Amino acid sequence: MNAVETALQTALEHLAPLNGQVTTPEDGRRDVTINAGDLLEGARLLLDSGWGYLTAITGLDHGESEGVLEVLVHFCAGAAVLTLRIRLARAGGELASLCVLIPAASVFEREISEMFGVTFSGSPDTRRLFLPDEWPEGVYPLLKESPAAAGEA
Amino acid sequence: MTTHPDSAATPKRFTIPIGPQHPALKEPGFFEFTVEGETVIGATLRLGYAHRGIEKAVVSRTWVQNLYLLERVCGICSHIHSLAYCLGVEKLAGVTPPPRAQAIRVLIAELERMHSHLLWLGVAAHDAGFETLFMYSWRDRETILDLFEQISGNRVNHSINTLGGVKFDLTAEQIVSVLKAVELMEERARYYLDLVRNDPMLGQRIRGIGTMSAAEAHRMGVVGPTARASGVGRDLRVEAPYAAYTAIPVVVMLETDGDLQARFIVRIREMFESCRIIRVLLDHLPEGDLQARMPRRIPEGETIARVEAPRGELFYFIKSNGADMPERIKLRTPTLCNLGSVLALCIGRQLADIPMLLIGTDPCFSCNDRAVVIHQAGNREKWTWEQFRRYGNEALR
Amino acid sequence: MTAMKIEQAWNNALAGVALWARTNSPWVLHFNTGSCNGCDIELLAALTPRYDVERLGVKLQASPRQADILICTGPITRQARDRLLRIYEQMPEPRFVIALGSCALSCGVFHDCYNVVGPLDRFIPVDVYVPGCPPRPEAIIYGVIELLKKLHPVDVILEGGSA
Amino acid sequence: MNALGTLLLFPGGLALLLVALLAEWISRKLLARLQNRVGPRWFQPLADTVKLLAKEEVIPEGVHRILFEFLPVLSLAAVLTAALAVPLFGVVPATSYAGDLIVTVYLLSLLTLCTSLAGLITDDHYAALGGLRVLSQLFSYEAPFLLALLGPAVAAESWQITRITAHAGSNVWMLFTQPVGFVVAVIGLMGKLELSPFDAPEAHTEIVAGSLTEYSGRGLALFRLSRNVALVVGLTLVAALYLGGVSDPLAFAVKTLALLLVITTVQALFARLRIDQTIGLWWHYGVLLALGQWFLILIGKGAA
Repeated sequence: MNAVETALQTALEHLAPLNGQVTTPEDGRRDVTINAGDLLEGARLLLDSGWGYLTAITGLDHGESEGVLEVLVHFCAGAAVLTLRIRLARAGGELASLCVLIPAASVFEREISEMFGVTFSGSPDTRRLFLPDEWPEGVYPLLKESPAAAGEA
Repeated sequence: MTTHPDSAATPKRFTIPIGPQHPALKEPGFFEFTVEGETVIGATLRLGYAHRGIEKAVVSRTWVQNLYLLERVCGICSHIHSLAYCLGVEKLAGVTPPPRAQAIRVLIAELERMHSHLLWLGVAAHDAGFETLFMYSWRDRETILDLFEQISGNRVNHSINTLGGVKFDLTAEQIVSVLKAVELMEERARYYLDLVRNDPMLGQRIRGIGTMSAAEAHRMGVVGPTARASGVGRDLRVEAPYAAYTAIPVVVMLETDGDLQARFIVRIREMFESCRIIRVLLDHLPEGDLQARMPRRIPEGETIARVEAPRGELFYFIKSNGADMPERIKLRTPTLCNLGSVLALCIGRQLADIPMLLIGTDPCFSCNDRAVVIHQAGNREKWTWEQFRRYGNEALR
Repeated sequence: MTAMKIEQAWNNALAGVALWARTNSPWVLHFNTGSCNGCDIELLAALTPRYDVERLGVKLQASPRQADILICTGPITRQARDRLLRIYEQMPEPRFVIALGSCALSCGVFHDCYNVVGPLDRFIPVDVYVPGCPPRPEAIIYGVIELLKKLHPVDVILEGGSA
Repeated sequence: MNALGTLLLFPGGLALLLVALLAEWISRKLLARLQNRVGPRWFQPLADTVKLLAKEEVIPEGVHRILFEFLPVLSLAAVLTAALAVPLFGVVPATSYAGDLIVTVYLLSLLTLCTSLAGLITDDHYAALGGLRVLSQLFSYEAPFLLALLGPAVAAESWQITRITAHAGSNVWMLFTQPVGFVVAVIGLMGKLELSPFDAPEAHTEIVAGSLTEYSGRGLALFRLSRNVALVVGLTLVAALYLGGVSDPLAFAVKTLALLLVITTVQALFARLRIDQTIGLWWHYGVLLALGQWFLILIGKGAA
């Protein structure tokens, strides 16, 4: 498995200037926790050096108690998975859009913005991707407190 | 087939609504382009017709109940979804399923890849108006569905997987019937490969359409056969082998010219590869039991499971907080990834290239023929698909 | 009196011919209201050589104007709901509806999802329910036959259940 | 045979309609068998037509009502009158006058015009696009198809179908003397009837149901009937001209059946051509072949 480790090492070297805090949730993966402003910079560092491709953006709601909404941007190169973790406030989170670097990211970003309420500044299209047209504004289904059943919304 | 309501807020819109349903496409949707003069400056996608809110429902179900829910994300590749979910949960629980279970999982995954490719071949031929190929490929696909029924009792949604292993065993005569079916599949795949390469009429419809170069494919993050048809060798069975793929080296099928015909050829050649894998698998099928014990409560933690679905890389992110229900499951299907990137490919291209590019990815884009082109200057023109195609042809000639 | 009787007999004959034609050429329109494609591919499999519903006269039509039977698969998602109603309105009388798969019957596995607004019979009257996830092509054909049997007036059915 | 009898019963109306339905069944059954399927029962087209006649006819508002209802009737009438001059069932045709070949071919084209007009008057954009495609296809195959049919006429030095069939019956089949003309005629017939390689105007996956999207009930039944009758009339015409005349019912049955089998097999073999490809195909190859054939005939005529 050392090929994966070397790949992850090179990725961490590229991201050194951001000096994000590095954790290893499981083998073959590294997480780098960076603050919101550095996302675009981190993505550019990775992509300019040709390290892998953006595979998904995950939204993670830690609940009202912690008041934290985490956005995970996953990059993959072969078996190695590098995730940029960004912690945002639950309401009105703001992130720079990756569409400048990777136009295909707009699909992932629209999903996160309509499900979690994170606004991606500079995204070419901020309209809904999955939710129906008549879905009420401001209701973000994947947040913990919004109801599961279809009745209310 | 309704028009997307053109609200005044964003005048720059050019909507091509596609049909309500297409088996290969996970979600029917709309495609919207923003046009500046001749070059396209923006291309976006609007899904939502088949959005059921699975990621929210997953949170209110136990780990075992989620198995049945996640098998029904997509009816065509239900096994691969449950496989990705099981791999993730087993990694969280630190349980490794017995080798025989892993082998059976890979066997069913390869059978499902063949059935999905045959299905796509039929539906693509149906779109190109070639009814006979649609009937032939779906007739051959029935042999694989018979195998699924023999092994698991159900033709589609054949829930073989359970947390920690598999539910059904492979008896001796089932192995014989699988090998017989593989013979037939290889012979039929040879016939289809020859047909796709040399048929003059079909060639008219698929040669040189929607060409994507390797650099574009890599930059866009296209996955699966669409990427392999452009020479980008991205196949998770080789890069990040899971289940029994660690023991069986998979040969990645690559084509270089990246047009629609190459995508046909890649998918059919992958059927040969699947047949080879199944034979190697069945030659030395490991003995042993089928399931490993699984705790009811999955220990706290988060994991990423990535598997090679018939259409490309399927990505699962599973987070558990120690309870008997998951805290968060995020799944990103390959079609979403392919659609997003191929659309992004249209940016900067000439307006006339779009029909070729969209039809190149072969979901049923030409289902509806209405397009409203709104130029930067704000004047609105209502083009039919035919004017648009003729415009495309003149520009190309 | 006899004119009335002749006219009555003539109407019966006409109705009989129309009924014969209706049972022998049921044209089908398929609409996916958010299904996972499992039922759709089983419905398409019913068209292909092994099951071939064309021997019963069933033809898959593309336009609601030309269809007699609307086969709906999948739980009704919010986005697909108004289109379902519009397509149902566009179909000329006499029209029938088959709910295919447990999603159309009771939203199946997706019963408590936020974007699913309920089974098919909450929006349009349903004639035949075909359970199964997905129902086999044989079950779909059996559903169509049940619908055709239902067309016949009651006395035919009471004769100890025709074959 | 009084005029009304021929017009309504034997070679004209009822018999022709029944044979048309039979022809549709034969082609659908053969197509299904070629695709490894069982295929419809023998009375399927009859059941379809009767069911459509018994269905409610929905007339979309904003459509010219009289025209909407009149077009199917006009198309069926045009095709039935075209059948008068053609030697159906091997019987002497009802009417025969100089130049009836041209009239027959143009009456068949009237059917295509009605179909495209039906598509254009409904405000549904798929129907409009279907109508556009029908017209563009009409202009592409019309010229070569007419030239191919006029080849035997020039050989027989007359525009009258009876005289051409008499000439064709007496000496060697036109099929062998003018093979190119035969090929263009058969393919032209497939273009006229919008059969598989040329069925872009009603491509299910592209434009719902082409120009007949808005039609239901009676209108649709009449359109389908007129298309079937056009199939029988077209087959008889090509058989009469190229396969050595149609002197008796047996010859009629054998020859038209043979042609129908050829057409259905070609239909099962090919994928659908895009509309711009069909036009390209006709104007590049169709016209050249037909003109080349004419040129050969003229030289042959000149030499003889």
